[in-house]
This record gives sequence, structure tokens and C-alpha cells, in this order.
Amino acid sequence: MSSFTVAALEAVADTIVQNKELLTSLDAAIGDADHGINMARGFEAVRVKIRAAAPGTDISGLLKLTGMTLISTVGGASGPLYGTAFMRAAAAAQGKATLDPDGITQIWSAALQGIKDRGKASRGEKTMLDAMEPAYEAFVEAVKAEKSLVESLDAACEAAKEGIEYTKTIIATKGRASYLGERSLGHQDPGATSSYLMLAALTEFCRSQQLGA
Amino acid sequence: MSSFTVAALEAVADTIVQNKELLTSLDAAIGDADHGINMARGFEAVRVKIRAAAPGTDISGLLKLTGMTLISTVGGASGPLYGTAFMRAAAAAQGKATLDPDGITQIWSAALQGIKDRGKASRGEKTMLDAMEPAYEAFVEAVKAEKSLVESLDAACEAAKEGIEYTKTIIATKGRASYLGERSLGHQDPGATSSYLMLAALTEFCRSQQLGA
Amino acid sequence: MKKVINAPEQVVEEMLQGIALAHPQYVRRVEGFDVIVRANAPVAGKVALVSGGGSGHEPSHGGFVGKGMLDGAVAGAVFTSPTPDQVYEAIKAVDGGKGVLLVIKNYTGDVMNFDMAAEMAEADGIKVAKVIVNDDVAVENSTWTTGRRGIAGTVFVHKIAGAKAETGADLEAVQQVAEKVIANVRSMGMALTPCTVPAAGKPGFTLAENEVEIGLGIHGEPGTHREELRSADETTAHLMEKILADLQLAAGDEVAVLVNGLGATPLMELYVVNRKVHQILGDAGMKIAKTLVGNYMTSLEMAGFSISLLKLDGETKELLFAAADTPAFVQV
Amino acid sequence: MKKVINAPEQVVEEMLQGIALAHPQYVRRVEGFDVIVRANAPVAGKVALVSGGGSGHEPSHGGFVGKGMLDGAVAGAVFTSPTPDQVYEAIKAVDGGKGVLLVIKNYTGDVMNFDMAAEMAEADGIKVAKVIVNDDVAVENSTWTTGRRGIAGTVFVHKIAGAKAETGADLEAVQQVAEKVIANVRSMGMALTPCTVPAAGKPGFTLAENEVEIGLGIHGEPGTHREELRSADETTAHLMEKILADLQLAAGDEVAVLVNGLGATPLMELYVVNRKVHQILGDAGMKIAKTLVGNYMTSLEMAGFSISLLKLDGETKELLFAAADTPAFVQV
Ligand SMILES: Nc1ncnc2c1ncn2[C@@H]1O[C@H](COP(=O)(O)OP(=O)(O)O)[C@@H](O)[C@H]1O
Ligand SMILES: Nc1ncnc2c1ncn2[C@@H]1O[C@H](COP(=O)(O)OP(=O)(O)O)[C@@H](O)[C@H]1O
Ligand SMILES: [Mg+2]
Ligand SMILES: [Mg+2]
Ligand SMILES: [Mg+2]
Ligand SMILES: [Mg+2]
Repeated sequence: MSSFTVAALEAVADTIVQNKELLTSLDAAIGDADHGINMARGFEAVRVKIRAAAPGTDISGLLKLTGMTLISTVGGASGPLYGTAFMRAAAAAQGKATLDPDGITQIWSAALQGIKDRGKASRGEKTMLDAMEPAYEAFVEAVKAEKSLVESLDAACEAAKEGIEYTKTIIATKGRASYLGERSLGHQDPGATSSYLMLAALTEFCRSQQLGA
Repeated sequence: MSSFTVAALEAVADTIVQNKELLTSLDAAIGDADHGINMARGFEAVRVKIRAAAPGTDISGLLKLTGMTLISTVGGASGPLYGTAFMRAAAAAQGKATLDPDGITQIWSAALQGIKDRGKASRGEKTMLDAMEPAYEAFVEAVKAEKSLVESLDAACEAAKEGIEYTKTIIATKGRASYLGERSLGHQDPGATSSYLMLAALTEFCRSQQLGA
Repeated sequence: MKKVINAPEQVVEEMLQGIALAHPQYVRRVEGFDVIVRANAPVAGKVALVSGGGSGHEPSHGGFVGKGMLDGAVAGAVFTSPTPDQVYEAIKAVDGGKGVLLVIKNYTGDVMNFDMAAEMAEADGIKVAKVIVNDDVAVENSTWTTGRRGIAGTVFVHKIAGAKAETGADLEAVQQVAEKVIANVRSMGMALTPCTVPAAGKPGFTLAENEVEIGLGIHGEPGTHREELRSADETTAHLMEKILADLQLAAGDEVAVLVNGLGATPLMELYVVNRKVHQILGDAGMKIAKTLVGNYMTSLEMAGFSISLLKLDGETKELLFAAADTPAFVQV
Repeated sequence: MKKVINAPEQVVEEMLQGIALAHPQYVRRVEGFDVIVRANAPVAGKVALVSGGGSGHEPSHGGFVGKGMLDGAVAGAVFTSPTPDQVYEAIKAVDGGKGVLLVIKNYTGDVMNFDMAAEMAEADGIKVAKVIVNDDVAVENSTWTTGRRGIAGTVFVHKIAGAKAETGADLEAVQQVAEKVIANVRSMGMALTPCTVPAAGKPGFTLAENEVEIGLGIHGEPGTHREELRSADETTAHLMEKILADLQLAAGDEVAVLVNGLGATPLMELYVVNRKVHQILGDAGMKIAKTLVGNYMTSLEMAGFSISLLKLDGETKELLFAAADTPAFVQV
């Protein structure tokens, strides 16, 4: 499970690094043009750190390493937010040797709460929460409906994507885009986009592993 | 004679103001792009000053007013040089109520010496002297050959024009263009050009007055 | 991108080395961290001040580390809030036992990263207090919950709270005077050109020839609107109107003025602006106790400026005039 | 042309008003003239220093008027030497009876205009001495009779000769130490972008994207050559090589460094340059007594920088460290 977690985190890291330009250009439109740069710097460091982690480091340990690395390398708003999310996820994952959908739900719930605690935002403020929270809810619902892990993740991805679209229709009231007022309309939120990208990468990774398909 | 001198100086001033852009662009190539601006500022002030001069101010007085105005408004290298030239001309014109070719020769000689004293340059260093000195010599020669005033001035203009052409072929060793070394080759000197323009304006003015033609 | 750098990834590191090499009498680098502290840090028996933010605003904040102003400055990546571990190192390096005041500009990232650092330091038993500077009147406070941004007015907080700390005041008193400055300082800026973050390689936005952005943030965040370039006097009057509407000064009030260059604006132009600022304040019967003109809080090579007004009272005026000795601000 | 001004013809006048309004504790305007003098000028019993030149180099020279530096600064039109009558007014306004030293940058126009002013003042019975600063090694001394240009190294002359005057030394002694500084200071610069003289309305020259001009003068006079933009370290090494070839320092020599911004270069980049300057000097075994980094002698909004090195001896070092209190340079 440990090497599986490493590979999953690497997949997430890869997608962020690959989308550095996209995320930066989204941030240029309504922020300060650094979201991709920040996130890529962080996940490049994460890649190095998790590869170098002691073999056998458990899921919680790897999530904690990821969280700490993001906190100390990303900066900006997204660093503490995603960092806190992974730290909370690590805490929730403690003692878990493998992950079933219920375990993932618990971890995800903790991560989501971490973002809310740290950023004091709620849905509808044009932030990463607008992708993350509907995705989480769709996942929970799919799990309840006894969908497979990959199916549930697909549902979550779908919801996250809709969340991104939704961010185009609202005015930002949190983060740097809030300074724009109405001028933030029509633009999609960079953080919501990075959230979706991470989730999509995780989903593809699970599909490729034919995990719980 | 006084109103004639005013009109002559106005003609000189007008030509400088009209050629502000030309002189500035010549200076941009090998200097600091201000010769036209400096000279136009100065001669605009001269225009105001000589128009406001007490009626009956004599030639010497008008030349002195011009010199002092140039000194206190042009700045840069050309201000003290042309200013000194007019001041020396004023001194040489003292007591002269009208101007014959010999009188002009004396005045011009004094002005030329003023430029040399002030700028410590000599012919061949790519300065205004490369127009001014050959023009003066051509004038003296024409007067000796008993040419009319306008004919003599025409000869001077011709020589000044050749002087400008000559400045294209030499390296500057005085003034700001000297920093360029060989890169000053091929460019005509702004100060030589303004000297020619003043002389040409004076010549045209004399011709229009059918003076000594 | 035309910059005098070696590589975008190295620019903050090399800048910090350059600062430490230039000003050893004032500051030193905290080994292994992007942190500049006073050469003699920690100063015993004095509340310490730490500020910081993304790099690219030099001389803010490293240039204000020294006697009478900051004890430590944390440099994030260009235009990106520093991470909590860096801020935490700064706090540890400067704490002289009387606690540490964090001077934070109001950006979500800065606030969160400094918050996390404060939690870390408090867990070590260090007393930490925070103030959040939000002087930019271009961004309305009411409508958007993030609130106003912190921009050049922050320099007044450094100066006055730093002077207070130098008197031996306790953490609460230093925090209080910082809050008082924040309550009484308002700023607004405008830009003629964008700037280029080295890692991005291209300008963050574009402006047409003759177009300017009014109310722009110091990271190139869009302002209130774009308009055609007007005269210096008109632009200054417009910014002053916004500032005065918010600060609500009365005739006879005493103020400090900061005409701040964003990086590429000649001092000549800043003085032209200052002339109009003085005219407007003079006409309204206000007294100007002190004027600063220059590059205090920049946005890399952006052309433009901001105006900050600080309403003074007896205490803040005295502290504003107190001695300071830092690389970028010295006062006798 | 995108500038924060009202009209090109008014910019020097309005700047001078802005300076006088900003710094009344330091300076005042000589009524009717483009001259800034110390608020308490003339200072009795002290040799007075007057410098000046075209405007557009701010904070040079008005920013250096104050205790321990200049007594008066004359502002010409942008990039154009001031006229003799203006310089003459400055001399008259600052002479405290011990004579006046004129610090002139070596440009034909400056030299002639200051010369004429000196003649005018001497006719009034004022003792006047002159020094001509020619620190720019980009321009060879031997080949061209105009000689090297005066650029940012001039600030060291203001500082050190100004400190000497403050000791009560006589005119000859102040002139001598100024000459010593001039003999021991060398500079060289480079530019990334041109600048626009307001009255001209367009840039004085053009550079291709990625092209830089090496050895450029502070009025945009062309330099030694153009080349492709290299790394900060390479460019710095190149300029240092030229400077060191001319200054001929030996290991153990003590120097002062000025990394000067031309107007639009972020302080961040100047510190990156400073890092390399220190490395080069350190590797060669030289000691750096003092480093200045910032905008001291600018060319409007030109991007670029210059490096100045001053070889120190006991006297110049002590005077360099003496107190100064001016709008743009304060030292305790
Ligand atoms: N208070 C908040 N809560 C949740 N997410 C936030 C909050 N503030 C900002 N964000 C997210 O952070 C993203 C911007 O991150 P980034 O560009 O890295 O930081 P910064 O805004 O400091 O430059 C936004 O697109 C938004 O999704
Ligand atoms: N020493 C000198 N003697 C005679 N003419 C000179 C000298 N130095 C410069 N000049 C003239 O002055 C002109 C430049 O004048 P201007 O551009 O107004 O002054 P600056 O060079 O100070 O900007 C040159 O083109 C040259 O003809
Ligand atoms: Mg951002
Ligand atoms: Mg010129
Ligand atoms: Mg950012
Ligand atoms: Mg000139």
C-alpha cells in the first residue's frame, strides 16, 4: 500500500507540474499570476520528498510528508490551504494500512474541513472549495449507492468539473480575486482548477491500477 | 538699423525654432538628443527679449541681449558657446551704428574667437567650428574680392554647408559625440548644422532686404 | 524578459546574499532561511517586529530591518507569501524574550502563512501578536469579505511600531500603536506599466500606450478601472479624493505623507505628484508633519506610484520622528 | 510617452517645488531660480559645496543637499547642463565666507557653464574652486580629448568632500580631498532600456528585445558596444574587469562600492549584482569598507545599473563614514 500511495501522489504531483502554465494563466486573469508556479514548486518538492521517504512509510506518514512539504514550499494562499488539507488527511489516515471507500471518505472529510478552517471560506465564494466540496459530496453519495471506488471518483470528478464551471458565474469574495469585484465574473478559479486536476489524476491512477473497478 | 537688427535676429531665431526636431534628431544620433530643444528654448526667449527691448537699442545692445539670453536659457554646450559668441560680437559692434562688410568681418571674427576661447576646440574636431570657421574665411575672401554683402554671405553659406558634409567624415574629439569614437563617423554634427542654419537665415534675410545686393 | 538576473529560481536567494553582503553593519541572513534579521538579533528586553511577504517589493521589507524599525523580514518567492516555516524561523531568531509582533499585509496567503507560523512559535512558548495592515482604499471594505489590501502604508507601521518597541514598551503596547497607525493610514496607487515576475517570464497584464490602471495592487492585481493617462495633477487629485473620502480628515489635522514609487517611476515624477499632494492638503487646511518621497514599497519594475496619508496624533507623531537606522531608512 | 507629469516645460519647476515642499527641514528653493540650497544656507565658517547638472538624475543632486554633503544643487533642464546664471545664484546663496567648491561632472556643457558662473562669482569677490569628476571608464581618456565622463562616482565626491568641509577645513583642503576621491574612483554602467526626455517625447535610442548597451552614459549617450543580454554575473564580471583594469587595486586594498540603479531597475536586481561584486573583490583579496546599493544617479526611467569602486585611504575612509543628513542620504 505504501508504494501505491507513493505512486498515487506522484501522479497527482505530475499533473500539477504539467499544468503549471494553465494554472498560472488562470491566476493572471483574476489574481497575481503565480498559482501554477507556486503549486509546481511545491509538488516538485513533494516528488523528491516522497521518493526519498523511508521505504515502508505508511499512508499517514506519506500524506504528512506531502502536507509539510507543501506548507514549506508553496507559499501564497494555496500553500497553507492544500498543506493543511494533507496534514489533516494524514491525521485521519493514522492507523489505516489500506484504504477502502469509507476510509477515503473520512480522510477526505478531514482534508475538506482543514481547508475551511484555514481559509474561513465557504462554498460560493469562488475558491477551491467550489470544486472540492461538491466533489466530496458526490463521492459520499456514490459510495452510499455502493458504486465502485473508480465510479465514485468519476462522480466526484464530474462534480468538481461542474464546480469549476460554477466559479465562472460568481463573484469572488475570498482570496485575491475578491479585489476584482464584478470583474472576476466569467473567469474560472485557479484553485478550483488545481483541485479538480489533482482529483482527476488520482482517479486516472486508480483506474489504471484497476482498483476497485 | 536697430529695427533691421531686430528683424535679422528674429529671422535667425525663427529658423532655429523651426528646425528644433531636425537638430534634436541629429543630436540623438551622436549626442543626447537635446540640441534642438536647447536652441529652440533659447531662441524663443531671444525672440521675446529683443521684441521687448527698448526702441532704439543699438546693434551692440541687441547682440548683447541675445548673448545673455542664450547664456541663461540654452544650457548644455551650445548655450555658453553661442552665448559667448554673441557677447563677443556685441563687444566688437560697440559704437557701430550701421554695418558694412568690414564691420561684419570684425564682429564675426570676435564671435568666432569667443567660441574657440570658450570651447577650447579647433577645426577638425567635429563641432560647430567646422561650419563657422570655413564660413568666416569664405566671407573674408569674398569681401576682399569686392563681392557684395549677399554674395559674400552666399559664399559663406556654401562653405558652411561643405563644413557640415566634412563633419560626417571625421571622428568627434570634442563634446559629447567624442565618447562615441569611431561610431561618430557618418553623422553630421548638430552644432555645425545649427551654425549653418543661422547663417543661412541671416543671408536670406539680407537678400530679402536687397541689402548691398 | 529583460532582467539583470542569473536565473529566476535563484533570484531571491541571490538577492538575500546581496543584501547581507551590502549591509553587515545592519543585518545578517538567518543561515538556510530566506530571513534577514538585525545583525545583533535577538535584542534583549525589546519587543521584536517581524514583517515580510513576497519578494519584489524591495526595499520592503529587508531594507527596514534595523534600529527603530523591524527586527526581522521574511522573503517569499517573488510576489508570493512566505511559508510558515520561514516566518517561524524569523520569529525564533528575533525573540528577545518580550515577544514578537507580526506586521502582516492583508492578503489571504500572508495572513494564513503568518498565522501558522504564529501557532508554531506559540507552541514553543514565544509570545506572538499580529496586526494586519489594510490601507488600500481602492478595494472597498464592505463588499468583499477579504477586506482591503495592505500596501505602502505598511512602512508607517514599521516605523512607528518599531520606534515604540525601541522605547521598551511591552508587546501589547506595541501592538496597540501599530493598530492605531493601521486605523489612521490610507493609500491608493496607479500604474502606467505592468511588471514581469521572473518565474513567469512575461508581464502579468498589459496596458495600451496611454492607458493606466487606477487602484492597482502591488502584485499587479487589477485595480478599480482603466482610463486614459491624465495629467499628474489630475491623477493625484483623483487618488487624494478617494483617500480623503475614506480617512476623513478635518482642517488642522496633522498628517504624514508617503509618495511611493512602484519601481520604474523617476523621482522627478514623484516630486511632481508630491507638489500636488501638498497643495491639496494645504488648501484643505491640513498640516503636513513629514513627507517621504521615493521607492519604499515597489512592484519590481512597474511604473506608477501610490500616495499614503497617515493621520497623526501626539504619540504617533513623536514615534514617527524617533531615530531609525536601517539600510533603507535612516533618521537622526 | 507615458509619464506622470503635467507638461514637459513645467517638469523641472514642479519637481523643484515638490522637493522643497517635501524636505523643508533640509532644503529650500532659491526664489526664482532652479537652485536648491540647505535650509540654513549660507553656513558660516564652512566651505560650501555646489554641484548640479541636467535634471533627470534624481536624487542627484538636490537629494544630497544637507549636512555633510552639498550646500547647493543646480537643476538644469532635463539632461542639459544648467546655465551660468543659475550656478552663480547657487554660489552666492551658499557662500559662508570660506569659499565655494564646485563639483562638476565632466561634460563640455557642464564645465563651460560652471566655469562662466565661477568667473561671475569671482568678480564678486567670492573664492571659488572647481573639481571635475571623470569616473566613467567606458570612455577612454587617452584617445579623446574631452576625457572620461562623470557619472555615479560623483556621489562619493559629494559625501567625502562634504564631510571634509564640515570639519571646518579650508577651500584648498576640501578641493584636495575631492581631487583625491576623483583620482581613486572608477565607474562603468550598462543599460537594458532607453529613457525618454519629456521635451523630446520619444526614447533617445532603441534596443532590441534582449539587446543591451554596455558603457552607456547617464544621458543616454551611446556606450562602448551593444551585445546580447548576458547573466547578471557575466555582465557584472565584465564591468568589474574594466573598472579594475583602470583602478589597479592590490590585494589588501580597501574600497567602497556603489551599485547604482539607473531608474527602473528593481533593487532586487541591484542586490544580485552586488553579490557578484563582493565575490569578485573578495576573491581578489580586497576589503570592502562600505557598500551602497540603490538609485543614486539615475537616468529617468532607464533600466540598467552602474558599478563604482572607490579606493580608500585613512582620510577618505574616515570622511566616508562621517555623519550626513540629507533627503537622500542619511548616516549616523
Ligand atoms: N480563503 C480561501 N479559502 C479557500 N481557498 C482560497 C481562499 N483564498 C484563496 N483561495 C484559493 O487560492 C487560489 C489562489 O492560490 P495562489 O495563487 O497560489 O495564492 P495567492 O492568491 O496568494 O497568489 C485561489 O484560486 C482560490 O481557489
Ligand atoms: N568644445 C566645443 N567647441 C565647440 N563646439 C562644441 C564643443 N563641444 C560641443 N560643441 C558643439 O555643441 C553641440 C552640442 O550642443 P548641445 O547638444 O546643445 O549640448 P550638449 O552636448 O551639452 O547636449 C555639438 O554638436 C558641437 O557642435
Ligand atoms: Mg496567486
Ligand atoms: Mg546635446
Ligand atoms: Mg501570490
Ligand atoms: Mg545636453
